[in-house]
Amino acid sequence: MAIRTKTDRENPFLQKVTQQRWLLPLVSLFLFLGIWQLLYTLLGLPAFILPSPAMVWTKFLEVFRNGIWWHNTSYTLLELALGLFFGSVIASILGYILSKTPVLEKLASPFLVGSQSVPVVAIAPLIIIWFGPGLFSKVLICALTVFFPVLVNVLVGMRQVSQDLRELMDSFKASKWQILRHLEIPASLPILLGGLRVGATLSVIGAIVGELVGSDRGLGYLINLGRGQYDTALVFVAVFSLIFLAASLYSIVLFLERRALKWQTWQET
Amino acid sequence: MAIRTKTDRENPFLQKVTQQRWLLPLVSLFLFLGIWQLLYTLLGLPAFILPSPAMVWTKFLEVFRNGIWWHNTSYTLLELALGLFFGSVIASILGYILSKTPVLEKLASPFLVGSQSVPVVAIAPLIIIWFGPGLFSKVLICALTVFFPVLVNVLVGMRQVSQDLRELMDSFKASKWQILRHLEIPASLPILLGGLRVGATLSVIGAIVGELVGSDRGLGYLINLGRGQYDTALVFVAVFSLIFLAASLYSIVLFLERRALKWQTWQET
Amino acid sequence: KPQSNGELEEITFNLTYIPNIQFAPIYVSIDKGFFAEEGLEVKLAYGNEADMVALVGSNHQQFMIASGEQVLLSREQGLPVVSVANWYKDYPVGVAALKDSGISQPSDLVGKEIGLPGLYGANYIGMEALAAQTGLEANDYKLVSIGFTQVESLVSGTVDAVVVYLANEPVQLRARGYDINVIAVQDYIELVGNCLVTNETSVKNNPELVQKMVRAFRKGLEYTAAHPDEAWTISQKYVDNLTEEVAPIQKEVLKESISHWQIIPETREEQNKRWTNMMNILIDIGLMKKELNIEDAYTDEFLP
Amino acid sequence: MNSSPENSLVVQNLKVSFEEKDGMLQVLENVSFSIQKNAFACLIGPSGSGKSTLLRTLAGLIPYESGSIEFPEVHGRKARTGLVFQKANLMSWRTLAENIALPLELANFSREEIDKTVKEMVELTGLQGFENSWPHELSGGMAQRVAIARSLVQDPDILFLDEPFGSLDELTRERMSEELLRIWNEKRKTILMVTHSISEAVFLADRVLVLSGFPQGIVLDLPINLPRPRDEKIRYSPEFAQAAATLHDHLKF
Amino acid sequence: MNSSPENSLVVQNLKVSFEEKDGMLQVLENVSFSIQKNAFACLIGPSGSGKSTLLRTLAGLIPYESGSIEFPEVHGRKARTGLVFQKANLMSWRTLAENIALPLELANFSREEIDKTVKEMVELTGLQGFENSWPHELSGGMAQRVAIARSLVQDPDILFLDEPFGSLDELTRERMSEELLRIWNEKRKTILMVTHSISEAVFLADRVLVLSGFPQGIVLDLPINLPRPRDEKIRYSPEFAQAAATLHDHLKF
Ligand SMILES: Nc1ncnc2c1ncn2[C@@H]1O[C@H](COP(=O)(O)OP(=O)(O)OP(=O)(O)O)[C@@H](O)[C@H]1O
Ligand SMILES: Nc1ncnc2c1ncn2[C@@H]1O[C@H](COP(=O)(O)OP(=O)(O)OP(=O)(O)O)[C@@H](O)[C@H]1O
Ligand SMILES: [Mg+2]
Ligand SMILES: [Mg+2]
Repeated sequence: MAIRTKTDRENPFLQKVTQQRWLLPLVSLFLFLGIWQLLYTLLGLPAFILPSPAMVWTKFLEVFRNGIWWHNTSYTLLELALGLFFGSVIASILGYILSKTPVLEKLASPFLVGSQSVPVVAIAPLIIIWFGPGLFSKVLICALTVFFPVLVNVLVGMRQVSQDLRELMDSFKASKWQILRHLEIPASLPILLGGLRVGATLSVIGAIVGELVGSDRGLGYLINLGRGQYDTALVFVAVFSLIFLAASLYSIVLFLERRALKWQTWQET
Repeated sequence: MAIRTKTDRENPFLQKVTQQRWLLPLVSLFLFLGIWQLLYTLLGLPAFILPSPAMVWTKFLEVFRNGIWWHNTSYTLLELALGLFFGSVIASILGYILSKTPVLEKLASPFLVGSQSVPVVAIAPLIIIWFGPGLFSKVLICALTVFFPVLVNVLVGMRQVSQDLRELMDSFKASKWQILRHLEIPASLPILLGGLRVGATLSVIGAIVGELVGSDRGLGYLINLGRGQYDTALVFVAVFSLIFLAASLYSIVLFLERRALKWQTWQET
Repeated sequence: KPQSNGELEEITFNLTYIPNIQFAPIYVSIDKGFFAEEGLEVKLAYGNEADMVALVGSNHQQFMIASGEQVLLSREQGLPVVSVANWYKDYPVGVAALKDSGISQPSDLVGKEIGLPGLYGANYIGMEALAAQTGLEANDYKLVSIGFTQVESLVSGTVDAVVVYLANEPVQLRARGYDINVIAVQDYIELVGNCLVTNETSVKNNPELVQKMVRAFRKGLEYTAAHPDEAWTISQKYVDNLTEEVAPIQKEVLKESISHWQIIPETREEQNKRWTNMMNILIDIGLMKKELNIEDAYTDEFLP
Repeated sequence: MNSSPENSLVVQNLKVSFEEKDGMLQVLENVSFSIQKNAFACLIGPSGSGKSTLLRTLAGLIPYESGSIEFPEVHGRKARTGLVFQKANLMSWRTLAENIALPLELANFSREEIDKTVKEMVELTGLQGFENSWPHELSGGMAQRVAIARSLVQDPDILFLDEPFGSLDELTRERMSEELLRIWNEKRKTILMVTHSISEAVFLADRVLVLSGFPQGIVLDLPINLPRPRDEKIRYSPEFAQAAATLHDHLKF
Repeated sequence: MNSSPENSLVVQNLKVSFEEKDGMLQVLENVSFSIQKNAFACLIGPSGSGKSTLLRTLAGLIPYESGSIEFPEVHGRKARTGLVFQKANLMSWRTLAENIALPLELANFSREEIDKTVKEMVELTGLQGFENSWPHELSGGMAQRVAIARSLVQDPDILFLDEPFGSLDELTRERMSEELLRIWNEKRKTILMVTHSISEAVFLADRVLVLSGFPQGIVLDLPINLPRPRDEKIRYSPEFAQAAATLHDHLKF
């Protein structure tokens, strides 16, 4: 009696499609636009409730040409850049200090667990009350949203630095500074960057929340403006710009990760 | 020549403190209240900018006694419960289907990466426009925030089911259903629950955003109300309630995780 | 056009929420140099009304536009804000319904669902004042919080009527071809709308500054009312997206707004009546606990 | 080599190749051998020669291109096969006993039958007292015994083992080998085991097959005539050294 | 046993214990031995007997309670020690060459010196052509050679190896042992190596020390008088079997 098993083969056309990396996002995009257009046509809703893809595109070209788009996008970008920078740098330094002083870390840990569940949206108004409606508040809100994921990841990263490698460094009588530079920083980098990736996406939410509460510049303001003028196409332009911004930030961090961690066999997520 | 190294000892008092698990959060809490009171006393800001801890506590007792607190908290809880339930159940089912049909998964993947960077805050107003200001919109916003982290984690979880164990099941000639029940579900549970933990915290943001945009009940409404009435103590009560809610949800999922994954040596985060 | 130079005094002027055509007089005053003529360089800031009142009340900042009820509410919380110039004649809030619904007067609202952004702010107070004045009981109608989606909610039939800002939503609805009825609060009770607001410290210690602000502000107001088209053009520099597409509607919004302004200030008696009505309504609906000395809440000493 | 009553497995001219992007990867060709009933055979060969592929083909996990695999019938029914992988491959969310029970659950045995059989297997593999332990609480050797118990629970007639002790240290390996011999003695299965270790193969097997890479196939089929039961001392006997040296010569590396 | 000129390490009455929550855990007591200059000594003993602890104490990573460790001076300077752990312990973010260079970088050597020494070591350990490979691209045996190269780069006078081939399969182990012998031959270090494998110890060492658990200390110090250089065939010689059997008797498990 002979045992025999067979393997199934996939549809060769689909296989081909799925092999071209650039083709799929494109197909997905057209699918999305198609469904949207279909909904628009079928539901027949007024444009201020659901504009068509073409209307949104026209609106985008218009605000792009007259500079409104860049005027506001650049401001949000500035908030994001400052917020991300200060948030992650301060979090990294503090994270390192905490990880080196276990008592402080233990004192701080309830706040760290708690902080992850503080809805930024809820405290944004308080921050605006305390620090006024200017750029500072928005950068602060943005920095706060980045701060905790990065801090937590620095702590986790430092904790998982291989004890074996620490002993190795000890066996070479390395100084604290050498251990930081040659072991702790490179070893915790992947986790740190992972935190930054999460933080980058969250920070966009932070920046918008600040702007939505009240502002005269930024993509959050554009959303408010569009709603105030019943220009829903403008709201869509702003929302898509935000998504694009967030996705770009995500990709940049991902790119940095791949560069910095070139020694890793890269795994797609 | 003899080599000798010495180990340092920590301060025995601090060691004692750090050993009592319940003591530390308490110490941290008092530290927090102390700093708050100090700020209040030193800065001498008016109560509507920064109320004292005592004022917030009095306010809490007041709204707790007259039922306002529970009236609003219970509503937010309802939104959260419904949103979490539907969001995670639908995401799990869809995740399983996607993971079994690679072509669909590949088509969907750009949306999945994109979706993680959609700021809910930005699309909440659109949802309220489309689906009205009722409970449904809020549950939808909440479900959407849970949906994507859970979906992504189901996909990741299914993908990392050990190939070895799949071969093991094959060698026993297990059916698809048996593989799902005995291998895929238990093997992807840790990652699924991890997604749920992230989602649970995010869902609180989702619920609040929905309420802030327009609602006459819920903790987000209480924040709006407190701000409208220059009652900053009430805003604080609502914000702390939210933090408490989010932290409780987080702990519940954590508890579920520990129960479901009792076979794991549990690692504190 | 006077050049701004280092000798101008820098002042932050807080406007609510976001840039809007309805703030045209302020844009005009800046652009035509009315502030500069008084030696002032005005910086605009936008944000939540309550947050701004807190900032002005605590004298962190000096000037803002705020609605009458905010002045009273914040005074009760110990924020010494003072209205120094009425901008609006009246309370610019009303209830709008589609013509087909047959709602045309307050009594028609019985048994209806009325949408409004939330149970706070000018919309809520206007609605409650209307109800109190026309004898509607609290359980005669149902208030539904719908956020700022009045137009969409009315059109899609989510609610029977919506509380609106007279100069905005009705214009938007009519421009989109919807026939509507509007019940204006001002037809039933005289209340205080938007004012130029500062704090007691400024009034007491720096009356010259207050006087300059009021003068420049009123100049802008008069100029805008007299030259709405020029005001429109100027506003385009301050408000984004006033493109051809939205222009007709936004121009209409400006025209409608102008009709609500107090170009000539009212007498002290008239004002006193409005502020007292406002306070009584706030006490009626429970937002205020006790009476205040109404004379402290506003002053006409800076008005012509 | 024809199917004869005393054989438990007959493989003839087996050919296996993998489909890769740029054509087919030839792995096994000209592989022919047979194993007598109740024999303990070991399979050695250089890394990449296709040992695991052969075992997985025999266990029905990989299709083959040509040739034949025959399992003569046992007591008038199809022969049952069991496979033990190089790694223990336990399900971390199942206790030791639940892991052993898995194949029976999949085959819809009744609760009582399952409990009875699992109890028997736990005793056979000397795991009493650890029934409710989780896999992560077991030592490497215990985990391997669980994997073996799990493969025995369906009472297979022929058992394939793919480097079952590969990841264990030498002392534990030796102990595990002895236990495997004891179990084999008690249950009298036909066993085909892949190993990297020459001394392990000589210590355990009746016959050692040496598999060379494509396209050579089985290049040596060495009978080991050491007396049984074998104990540790035998490892240091001249006969043992002789067999090991022969195998060593046939493995080029 | 006194420090004599031909000794490279003298340990007397060494006592090591770990502080635990509920008191002290005694691990080593009464440990005395010495190793001659340029000797290759192996240390075997049951799991948990304290072999790793002893090596880590000798390398200065753990403090000891009493007794003495003496490294007689070499060429009028302090003796240098190097330690190779059971795992290769490479830094995954450094290339092969950068990993070897680590100790020199930490000691602030100049770029030229580092490059020169690393090049030498790469050649000695036969890793030419892989200088820019990442650790994950190396096989287990190559990684171990990198670890050895890294420990040799500072030119230690005495080298401690803690089961350096523990995680390798038997064939690779044998090849690595031969390479270690070659390096030892070329550089003439004093080596003390922990191993689990009796045959590895006999194959490599001039002397094999057997460490028994607390409180016994070193229970056997067996000279291995097999001729050098040794090749694979020697594993199957009667003298080899004899020494292995003796060691086997002294290891209770
Ligand atoms: N699923 C697969 N797809 C493609 N090629 C495979 C697959 N499995 C194994 N191979 C290839 O088949 C050849 C034999 O692999 P196999 O694992 O059978 O070797 P082995 O003798 O078990 O080696 P080792 O001793 O290292 O375990 C190798 O070249 C391997 O790359
Ligand atoms: N850092 C430590 N703290 C406390 N106890 C330790 C520590 N390191 C080792 N021990 C204990 O010391 C004893 C000896 O451990 P050691 O690792 O030296 O044994 P070993 O002989 O190397 O064993 P193996 O062969 O399994 O590697 C063990 O009981 C172990 O639990
Ligand atoms: Mg294999
Ligand atoms: Mg050890």
